[in-house]
Amino acid sequence: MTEEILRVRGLRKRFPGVVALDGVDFDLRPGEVHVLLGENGAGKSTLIKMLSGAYHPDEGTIFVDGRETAIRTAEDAQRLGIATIYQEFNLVPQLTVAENLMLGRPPRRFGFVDKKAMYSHARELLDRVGVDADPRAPLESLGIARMQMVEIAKALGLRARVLIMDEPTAVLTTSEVERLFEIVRQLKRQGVAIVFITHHLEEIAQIGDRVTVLRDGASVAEVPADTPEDELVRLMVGRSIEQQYPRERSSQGAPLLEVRNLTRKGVFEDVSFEVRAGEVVGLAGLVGAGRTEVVRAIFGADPYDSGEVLVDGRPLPRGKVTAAMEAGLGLVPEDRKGQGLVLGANIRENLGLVTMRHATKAGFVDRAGQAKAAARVAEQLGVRMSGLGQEVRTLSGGNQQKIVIGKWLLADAKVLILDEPTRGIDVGAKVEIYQLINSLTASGHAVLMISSDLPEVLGMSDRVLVMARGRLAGELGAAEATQDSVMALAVGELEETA
Amino acid sequence: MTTGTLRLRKGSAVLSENGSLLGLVVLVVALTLLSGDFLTVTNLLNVGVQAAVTAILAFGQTFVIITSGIDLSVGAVAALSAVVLAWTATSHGMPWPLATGFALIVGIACGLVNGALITYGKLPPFIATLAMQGVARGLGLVISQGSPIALPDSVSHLGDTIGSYLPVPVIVMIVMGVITAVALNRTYSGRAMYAIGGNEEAARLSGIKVTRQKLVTYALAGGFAAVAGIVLASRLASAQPQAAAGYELDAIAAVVIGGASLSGGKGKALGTFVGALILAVLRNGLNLLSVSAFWQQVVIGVVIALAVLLDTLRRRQAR
Amino acid sequence: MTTGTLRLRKGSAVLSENGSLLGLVVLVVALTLLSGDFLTVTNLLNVGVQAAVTAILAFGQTFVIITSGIDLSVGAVAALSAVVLAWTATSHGMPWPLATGFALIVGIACGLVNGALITYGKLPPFIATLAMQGVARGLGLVISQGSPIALPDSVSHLGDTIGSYLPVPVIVMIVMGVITAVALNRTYSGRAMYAIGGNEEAARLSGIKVTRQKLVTYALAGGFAAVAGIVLASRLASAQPQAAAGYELDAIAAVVIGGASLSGGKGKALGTFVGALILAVLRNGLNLLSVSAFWQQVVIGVVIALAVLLDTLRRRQAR
Amino acid sequence: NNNSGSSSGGGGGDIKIGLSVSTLNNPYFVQLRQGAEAEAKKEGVKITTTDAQNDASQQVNQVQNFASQSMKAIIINPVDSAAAAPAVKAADRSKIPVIAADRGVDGATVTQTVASDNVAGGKLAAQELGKALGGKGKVAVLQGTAGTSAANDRQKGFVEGIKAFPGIQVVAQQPADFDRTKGLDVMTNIVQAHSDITGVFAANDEMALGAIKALGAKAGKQIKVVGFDGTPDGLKAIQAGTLTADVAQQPVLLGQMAVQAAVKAAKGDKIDATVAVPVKVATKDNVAQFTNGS
Ligand SMILES: Nc1ncnc2c1ncn2[C@@H]1O[C@H](COP(=O)(O)OP(=O)(O)OP(=O)(O)O)[C@@H](O)[C@H]1O
Ligand SMILES: Nc1ncnc2c1ncn2[C@@H]1O[C@H](COP(=O)(O)OP(=O)(O)OP(=O)(O)O)[C@@H](O)[C@H]1O
Ligand SMILES: [Mg+2]
Ligand SMILES: [Mg+2]
Repeated sequence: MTEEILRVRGLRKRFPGVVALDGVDFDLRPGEVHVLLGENGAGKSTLIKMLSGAYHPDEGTIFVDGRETAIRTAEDAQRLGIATIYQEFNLVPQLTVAENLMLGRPPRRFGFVDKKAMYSHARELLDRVGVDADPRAPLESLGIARMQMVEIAKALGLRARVLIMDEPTAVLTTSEVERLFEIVRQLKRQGVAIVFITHHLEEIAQIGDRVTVLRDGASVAEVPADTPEDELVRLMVGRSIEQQYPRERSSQGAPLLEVRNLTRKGVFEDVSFEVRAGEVVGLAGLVGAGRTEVVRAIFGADPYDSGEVLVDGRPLPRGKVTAAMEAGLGLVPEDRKGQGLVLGANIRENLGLVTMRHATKAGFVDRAGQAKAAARVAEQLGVRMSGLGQEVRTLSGGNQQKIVIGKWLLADAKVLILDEPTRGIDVGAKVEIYQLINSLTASGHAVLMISSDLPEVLGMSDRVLVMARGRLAGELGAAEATQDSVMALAVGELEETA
Repeated sequence: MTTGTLRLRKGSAVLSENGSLLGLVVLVVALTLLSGDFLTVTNLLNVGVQAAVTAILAFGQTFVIITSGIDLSVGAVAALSAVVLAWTATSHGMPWPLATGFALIVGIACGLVNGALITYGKLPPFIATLAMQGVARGLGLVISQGSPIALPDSVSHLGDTIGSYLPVPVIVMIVMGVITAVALNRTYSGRAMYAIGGNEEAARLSGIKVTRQKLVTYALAGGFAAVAGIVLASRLASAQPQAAAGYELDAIAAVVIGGASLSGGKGKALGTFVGALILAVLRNGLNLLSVSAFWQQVVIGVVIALAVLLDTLRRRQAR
Repeated sequence: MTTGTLRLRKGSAVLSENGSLLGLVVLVVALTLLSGDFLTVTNLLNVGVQAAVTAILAFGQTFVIITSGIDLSVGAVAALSAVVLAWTATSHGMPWPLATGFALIVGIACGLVNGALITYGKLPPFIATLAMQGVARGLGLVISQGSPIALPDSVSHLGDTIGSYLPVPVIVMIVMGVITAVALNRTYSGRAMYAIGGNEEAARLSGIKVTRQKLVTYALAGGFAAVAGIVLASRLASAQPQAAAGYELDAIAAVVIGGASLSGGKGKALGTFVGALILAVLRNGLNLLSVSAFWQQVVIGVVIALAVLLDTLRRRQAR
Repeated sequence: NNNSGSSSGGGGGDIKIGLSVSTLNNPYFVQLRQGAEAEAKKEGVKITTTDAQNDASQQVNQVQNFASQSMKAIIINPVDSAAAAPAVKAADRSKIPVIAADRGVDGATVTQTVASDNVAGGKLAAQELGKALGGKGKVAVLQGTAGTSAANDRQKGFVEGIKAFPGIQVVAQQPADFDRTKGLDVMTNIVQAHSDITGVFAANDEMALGAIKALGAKAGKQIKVVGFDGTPDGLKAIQAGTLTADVAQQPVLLGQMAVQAAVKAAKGDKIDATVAVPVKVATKDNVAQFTNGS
């Protein structure tokens, strides 16, 4: 057995109101992929943040190369050869892609930043992860998935001995995930030790060697990666889950949402489809296919050039979110931090944001009602929190995502558009959300769901629309939709035009 | 748990939630020890009166800062409103309630222009309100021809003291403070302001009409500025075109000392009130202690820094 | 593509990247049409000299604003540095290079104190630098006893014109501008400032020493303020304790007009330069056109708003 | 604290006087304060000076605070004559005598006004400039901060006074906010547009000194500059010949006289309602007597 590169013993971390880590043991060998598994809020991100110098443990010891080591700052971690891909991106939106890739360590010549070297090095890194982004483009012009790839490339650039990846695949589609795994295998061969966090259980067997399961801040088991999924789920949640995609079809009614020839030049073109009452429509496609852009335009968040959106047969004005909401649309955006949450506000406020207007009497907000409604939803989604007054900023990633979904559940939208709704959500909570989708459609509402998690799209949709390069490439009924048929449509057009 | 400790807990919660209340308490204790003239009823009333104008401006500014904006025009708008009041009431013989209403409308209109420049014109708040500062100040000078206009007695009673212990400016300040607290905590617009300041995009995608709410925000700041201007003028029994110059900085300082952040999403009426009181107590105290004029600025600077420092230190310890 | 269109493209890229350059161009054209005296070599040199102090302060402020801070103390620090220079050079007979160095050190020290209050003391930049404003202004008054101190001739040559077309303040301004541009674009610290302003947490987790870089930032602002103070004093051949009062607002305005955002991560030396020129050209033009005192402030406000509005409109059309 | 208004004659005892200066942003008022503090020392009374920073309401606050401190007399150097009235009334209510220094108070009675008249000074400046120019030419005016009473009064006096010289034309009037730097910049700009001016009136010495800097070698020769205040730097410029005349207000004397009046009032002595401090014109011929004085 090879010498352990990293050993963690009895790590504890307390935050006001919660014990995030309660005595965790963990170790890591060169050339292995060690998967960290646990429910939302189990303490995975907290653990890795103590390895990367972002947090300091209250108790416990970290050994690097067998020696007890204090990792106080991000610099310390870098010096020890530990690189981290954080769950919440640590990128600077205003800077160029290249600068983000070399944040804090730009190439220098004669003491000055060497931009030429920076761009060429950035090009190399981007090519390595297979992202066709201009190194000189501002980062904020990229979508969430390409930002994730930039974050990955940034960490690769550090040539670390230990690479920590916190849910890198949450927003990636199958092909990018494949690419990432390719890179991971390559790194393994070079002896790099990798910590990998994911909520996609099928990925564990594909890429992992060992699995450490965290529950309520404590490490409860260490098992090999080929442990059956059911067993992993039981270790993690404490019970087994019968059915991962419990879709119950309901009878379909009249079209609630109709989209006709929607076009925004250079982004998407001539998109037409409809969503009927009682129906779940999945919207699949590769990253950059234009799915998010289409639903944002439908919801009025962005303008479009031509075409029409009808809800319940009545056309919507362009670019007016409030009109779309009045008509009965709701949108759970893909970027929870940027578009979904007021991070500095508490859970109650965030959950009440959408419904607050209707619950206002004579200009006054019904605070008691808001608290009651918020408590109900938080309970329903199993949000792990110290109370409704907890600042959303301090919630774990998956729990933040539940808040974004929760505020729209309260709104009772006729057509709920979900953009990557289960990003970062654990298996148990996912099932809860699917149940909620079922009850929505059962009561005659409709759901339009974008997801890069293909099994989820296939498992939950009654109909799958596939987008490629800004166009609808095709439509598949639940019966015909398979991993292969969807991918064929998503990639097909790409190859035609290429 | 006894009611005693409960009260104590509540007390320390109030302390911890309201910016530099601790700083204010320390300041008051220190001044009481240093000067026998400080802790007298008349002097405390004086402090109240002296805080009033800044506090009212700062209440208005609180709305703006919560939405992550800034309003540099409030001092100038206050002066303009006061000049308009005096001018309409004297030169044009308007009855004073009408003239007061007119002055308020002028303040609100200035605020709406700020809001429109920021929302429709997409100007940064700093620039839009800096421009308004110039325009309002200039218009005040033009209207008054640069000279102070005496206020009719009917209006200047606003600066008086009812009985011997109820100065009208203090009453107005408290009323405006309560309005601010209720508006921020309980009304739709108030909650929307926090959301906008916290994350404007998330607020927009949650169906909050950001443009409209920002217009409301700046209109409120303008309206509050007009009230402050009227109180100021009635204290002086004359409307001065150059009055309240630089008060915007005091107002912003009061809001920030009170725990708000210029990056938005945070801020409270009570905190702002504490901030305004710290500034007023400090100036009053320095006068009572006869600190030399040149050293006063140094001392004010040091004490403001210390007051806020105390707050951040306390917070760090509380962790 | 011919070189002509290429050049045109480049030109419009420069336009679009540098805040309100278009506003400046329009302003210059308008003034040239309105006043025959505007577009002369001497007048343009005058504008340059008159822009110098604000521009130098604004360059220093650019660093701070890029890190999403604000420095309200630069005007007071400029005055303090000038007073220290005059005082050491006259009352203490220090040779002028030493005295100048000493003045620079005072400016940098003020900046470092700002930085320390902000990083170690966790004070909001607004409060820390407001406190420093009071302290620096007060110390300047104390040292000078409130009266101007004449500068020795050796130093006041810094305000002269070499030959007939090379005013030293303009040279200093250009040198400081180039330093700013290079520092921001090419040095590690400069790039770190953008990162800190854009996302402080990300910067920290990428191994940037945020505390140290912020200290550098405020020290630079203080050093630039000292240079501005020296230039100002040498123009007048005397150091005034009350000089540069309110210049911090001009400096911040120049930076924001130049396209920076108070929420950080954005800003350029060239943009700031354009911002400072707009302010100077505007004031110069108003004097040339003999606009009445009362209307001047109105016009300045309106023109600033229009200049920036032009920029936002152009940007929107460019989409 | 029971000897209020009692002790009379002899030294000052424990008399406390409050002095609220309109601004210390200006050497003129710094000198006024120096005169007052020197006189207080001489008389053995305690004096407290505050700076209202040209803000009328801050001045009201300061006078109120003086009342809280049970001062025996208050000297107010009003930011604005009308706006000082409420402050004076407040002091009246506490039966504290008030001396107005440099500017009067409108709308309330003070025990004594010690003033040199800004309007008269403005007229005097016009006369001097008219004389120096031989009754003809083009002149520019550097105005004080718009809306302040000093700026208003001096401007008013100057405009009236210059009417006596029909050959003189005022071609530019621009504000330079009583500030030396602004005086320099604004004068530079005015000269661009009006290269033919032969005279300048600056509403204070600070601006005049800025203007002189702007005019360079022409100052005092082709272009006559008249200033206002008689600050030390202004008088030096007279000696150097760059400043042609300066309306000297003798701020030091003014401060001294205000304190003398305050002490008398505090002791309950009767004093005159107004005392005029002579305004004098300093020129190269008589400048020596001013510089010796202060
Ligand atoms: N700064 C903080 N302040 C307070 N509580 C915190 C803070 N950071 C994390 N927590 C809490 O610590 C617990 C563990 O959070 P952590 O982010 O480690 O969970 P996780 O396992 O990564 O979950 P997820 O799968 O949702 O990402 C949560 O209850 C969270 O609310
Ligand atoms: N975001 C909000 N802000 C303020 N009040 C809200 C908000 N959302 C809901 N409410 C208030 O809560 C009350 C209850 O809302 P809810 O959607 O839970 O309906 P309900 O089924 O009647 O609830 P409950 O069973 O708790 O009484 C509503 O009357 C409304 O006034
Ligand atoms: Mg996590
Ligand atoms: Mg997407």
